[in-house]
Amino acid sequence: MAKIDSEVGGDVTFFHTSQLDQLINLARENSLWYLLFGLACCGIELIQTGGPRADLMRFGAIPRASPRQADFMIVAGTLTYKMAERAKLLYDQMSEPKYVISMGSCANCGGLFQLAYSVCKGVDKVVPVDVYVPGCPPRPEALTEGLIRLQDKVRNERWQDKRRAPVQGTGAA
Amino acid sequence: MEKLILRRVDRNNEEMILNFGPQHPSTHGVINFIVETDGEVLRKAVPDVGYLHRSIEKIGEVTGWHGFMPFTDRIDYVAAMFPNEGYATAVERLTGIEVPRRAQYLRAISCELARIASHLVSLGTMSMDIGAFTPMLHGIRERETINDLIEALCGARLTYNYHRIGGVAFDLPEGWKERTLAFLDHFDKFLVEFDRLISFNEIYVRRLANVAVITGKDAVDYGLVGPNLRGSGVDWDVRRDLPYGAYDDFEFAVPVGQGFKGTVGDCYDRYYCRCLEMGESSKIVRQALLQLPEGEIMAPKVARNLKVEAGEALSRVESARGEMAFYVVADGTNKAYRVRARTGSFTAMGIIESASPGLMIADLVALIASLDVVAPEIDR
Amino acid sequence: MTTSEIHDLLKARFGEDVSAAPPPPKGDAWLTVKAERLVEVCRFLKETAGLEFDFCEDLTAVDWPKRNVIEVVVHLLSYKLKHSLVLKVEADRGSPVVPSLYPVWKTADWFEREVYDLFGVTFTGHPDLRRLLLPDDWVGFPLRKDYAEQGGWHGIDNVRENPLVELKRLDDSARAEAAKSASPAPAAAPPATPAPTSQA
Amino acid sequence: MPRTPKLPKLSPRAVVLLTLALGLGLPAGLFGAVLVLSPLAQPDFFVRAVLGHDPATWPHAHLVYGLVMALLAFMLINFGAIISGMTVWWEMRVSSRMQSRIGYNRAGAAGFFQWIADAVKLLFKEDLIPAEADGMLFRAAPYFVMTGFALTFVALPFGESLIAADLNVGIFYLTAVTALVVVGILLAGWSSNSKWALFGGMRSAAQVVSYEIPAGIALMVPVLMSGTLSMQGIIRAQGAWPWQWHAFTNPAAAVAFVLFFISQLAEGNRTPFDLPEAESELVAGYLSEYSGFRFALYFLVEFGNLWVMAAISATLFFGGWQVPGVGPEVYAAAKGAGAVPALGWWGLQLLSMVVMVAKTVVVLNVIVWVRWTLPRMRIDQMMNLCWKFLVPSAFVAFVFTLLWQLLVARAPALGLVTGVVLTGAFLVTLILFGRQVKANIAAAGDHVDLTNW
Repeated sequence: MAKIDSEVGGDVTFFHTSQLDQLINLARENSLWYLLFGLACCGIELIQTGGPRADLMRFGAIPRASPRQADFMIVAGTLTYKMAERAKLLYDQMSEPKYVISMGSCANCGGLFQLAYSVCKGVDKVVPVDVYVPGCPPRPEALTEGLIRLQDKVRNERWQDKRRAPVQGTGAA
Repeated sequence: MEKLILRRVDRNNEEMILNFGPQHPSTHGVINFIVETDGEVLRKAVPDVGYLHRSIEKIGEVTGWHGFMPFTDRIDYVAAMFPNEGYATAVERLTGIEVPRRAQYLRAISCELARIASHLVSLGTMSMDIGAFTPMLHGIRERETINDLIEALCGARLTYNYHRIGGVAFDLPEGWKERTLAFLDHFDKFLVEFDRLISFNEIYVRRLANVAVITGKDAVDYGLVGPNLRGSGVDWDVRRDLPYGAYDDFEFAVPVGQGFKGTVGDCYDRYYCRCLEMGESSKIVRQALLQLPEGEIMAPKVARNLKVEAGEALSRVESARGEMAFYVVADGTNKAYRVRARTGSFTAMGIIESASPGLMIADLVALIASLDVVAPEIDR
Repeated sequence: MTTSEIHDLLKARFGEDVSAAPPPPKGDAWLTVKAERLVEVCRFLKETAGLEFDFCEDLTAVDWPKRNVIEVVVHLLSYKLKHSLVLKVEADRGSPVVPSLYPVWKTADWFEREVYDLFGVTFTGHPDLRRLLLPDDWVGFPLRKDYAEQGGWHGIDNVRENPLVELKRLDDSARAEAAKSASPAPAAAPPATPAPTSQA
Repeated sequence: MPRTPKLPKLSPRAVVLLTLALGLGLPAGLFGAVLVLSPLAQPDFFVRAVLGHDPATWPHAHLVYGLVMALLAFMLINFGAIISGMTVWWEMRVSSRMQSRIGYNRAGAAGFFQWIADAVKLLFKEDLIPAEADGMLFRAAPYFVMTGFALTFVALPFGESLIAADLNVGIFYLTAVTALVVVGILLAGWSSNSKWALFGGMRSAAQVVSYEIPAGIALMVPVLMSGTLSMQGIIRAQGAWPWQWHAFTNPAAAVAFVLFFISQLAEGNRTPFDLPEAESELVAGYLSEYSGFRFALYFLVEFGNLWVMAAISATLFFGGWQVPGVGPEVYAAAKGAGAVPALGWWGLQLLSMVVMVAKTVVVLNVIVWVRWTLPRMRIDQMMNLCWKFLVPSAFVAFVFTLLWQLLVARAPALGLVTGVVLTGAFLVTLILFGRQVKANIAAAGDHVDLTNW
């Protein structure tokens, strides 16, 4: 299906689907809510990014405290092993479609704390990451750029592909 | 896990166990509280920390003496100047390096700006935890200007790495003095506005006054430091009582909790001490800028590959979260044998378990916020 | 009051259980206390008029594998008299046991838990000695000098591939590809036109 | 290689125009449709008089009737949803300005389409039901809330004749149906099987049930003054000018308004009473486990209720849609003799709607200001406020109004005198308030700048 869609593209049915997808994606990319997940230093820059000067809310990104309502998670800061399991849990609790922005060197690869015995070397060891924002810590502008990249990604994908496969036998609708 | 942590708690079936954190809007970073409640009233809140334990003390043993400086930033990321200064001071004590007067002044200026920035975040998040969102963003707005100033000074917004063993990294840039003085004029007005906006708000006062009272005796016994200690009525400030750096040159008052709206040592006292402290810091910066002596900013002959004779030293600086002590042990090599940071938040967390019984859930949030804990200071 | 004055006071009371090293030229001087008398000495320091160390500033440890000891270091400060003191207690590295200072200063609670966590020093008389910073099932005491890393935790490995290695591999293969396509190109120059069809 | 769909890039002016057109057109269009359809639902008036038929002779009259009613209800719900969406946008913009931020500005002019984007996105989110939750109740809870909200629009007056159904027990009906919301919240809290949600649900139940009492008693003050429970009746009992409004003709009614306003804040879970979803205490309270469109329903109700609250306040205390100088006889004259009213009448209706909306927006703004200024109360303080302060005061206001009505019946001029005095006092307070604001801004070294909206 996807193959036909990407190669032919002229089929009427798919044409309509993609028009609808465009509209859905237009809504989705403009309403990406993020999970409040400040781990360390980057968490302060995350607050600053939500603050008056950078103001993530311009893009429709508002912070949510509960993972259920969040569209993406900004992993802002050093992820220790102790926290890594919790991060995984939080990611699992989010509802599809969901994304992850890894903010800062520590979340990208362990960063400054490569030498540490208790730090997870990158959040992508635990959850899949969509956008990496480099910096230690990244400036608010960099995080905003990360959000814009995420919007690009959302714009260019089909909503159906992002749905969670239904779990068999649990009765979940 | 819960069983282990609640070993000290007598349980019957009336209580509910809540996992308060580590991802919770009001735990200020990643701290977990295992909370036992009876309805809205707490039986006990047991902190479970270590979610941000980044092995900084171990890393200090493998990096060189100079190389550890960037890591000190991450010990207290909200006010990174203080661990910079604390570590530098400890090594200077151990090696006998004399810091030039101008560098000491610059340290004082940068530290006091960082203190203001830190308190802005602290008070802002506190008001947010109490439910008022706007003061937080006003605080962030002012903090952005401080960030700009510090960025002009040292090139970083958050993790400054400005102080060096033997002095500071950069001298003042052109026009910085005037910019800072102009900001301070604005900031003093902002403080008045902030007080009007939130400090004297009736609901706010009632939420904080007489809540989670920590007596002076308890505060000393549990090793609280800084604004938390002063909020409990103990008149102690390292800057004044054991002066270091340039602080004996400045005139400033030390705000002490006196039961501004309730009992001495309640959440409001801790809150308001910080408010007053920002004003004092602004005074210090102004004095330091106006009296700033000319001269070098680095001590001469600080070797790049520093070797330190065997010995040990403890330095004390008054950080935004109270006395921060760095304990360094040298064994004659070019690496530290042991680096230890004693931080204010660590002991502040220790008191929560004994201060929490009988509070309500909303009060626990106020207590945590009023102690102004920062996760990496606890875990390092 | 300086360390040596305090030492004189303590010597009169506790005899040889408190000893002092010669003061170093730079840095702090310290007193060494025998583990069994530690609580007694500390209580004396806290409650005697003229000493009044009401503030236990810091309690930590240093590992000395060469001497086979773990030193527990206590920093004390008096708010009233503005003087400070460093106490050291030596514990055997094999099974370090030190009496807890919790009965004297409550702040010792967390400090001792931290030392237990990172150095494995057992504090007798501590009300709740368990790991503080690291997970409960962590193996080893990381701040000891001979600590070996576990290599990850709960299935999360601790190796981060160097991205430069992979980039170099890609780079090399691309270069090899370019070299391969560049060298036969002059030889197979005539059939230039059918190339697009073969690619399609 | 995914294709990158490109939507046409609009010029800023086109965006502004589109925003304006949709922003005004959506609610107006829906409301016009309701207006046209509502006579259809009253066959006696419309079918007999305009079409000249007798519905009783139709073969499936009740089916047609039911169909029209369903259409009407659907439109009303949509209208409510749109109003609530716009309220979200308005609140976020106002709060952003209060916090020196910019706020939504990407989707449409001034981010006006943000609420549409949010709604669409939430509709397409995964509908996650926790494995441990009580599935049926968890699914049902949002509908209770939604029902409680949507039903209020039946009796909300928007203009002289713009009301879906002018029930003779209008205000009683409103208090009754809004109580459904708490059932939904309680269900949500319980069925989520999350401790935070349970806390939120219990808090909400305690809060709403308590605050119903002062709100109910305070409601009785304007009811006593107008002698009717009908919403339109209450508005008609007031005049168009401020000194003819209930809030200003009777000192007790002014008090009752304050009590009612506070109680409504509490019932709508707004700061300083937002304990059920206190973000810094309970993560998201009873909403903690909800995602996708179920969460959207809660979101919609929460903000839509603001509008309802403000509209009820405007109706009961501030003269509703009354336009100065336009009395009932003007409406009657403009209507003309025909079955279908004349164009002038429609104009008057629009005017009355504008007045009503303007008053509602003013009250709404106050609610928004309160939310983004005040901190949250603690639960015991909130209960104390209700039972020790609001309930007794409401009783006093109620009894005072009883006596006052007796007095006014003897001396009708009394009402006018109090009206003028209270209006004057209100204006003076307003001016003083404005001056204080200006002085505060000046003290902070800033100046008033309204251009940067």
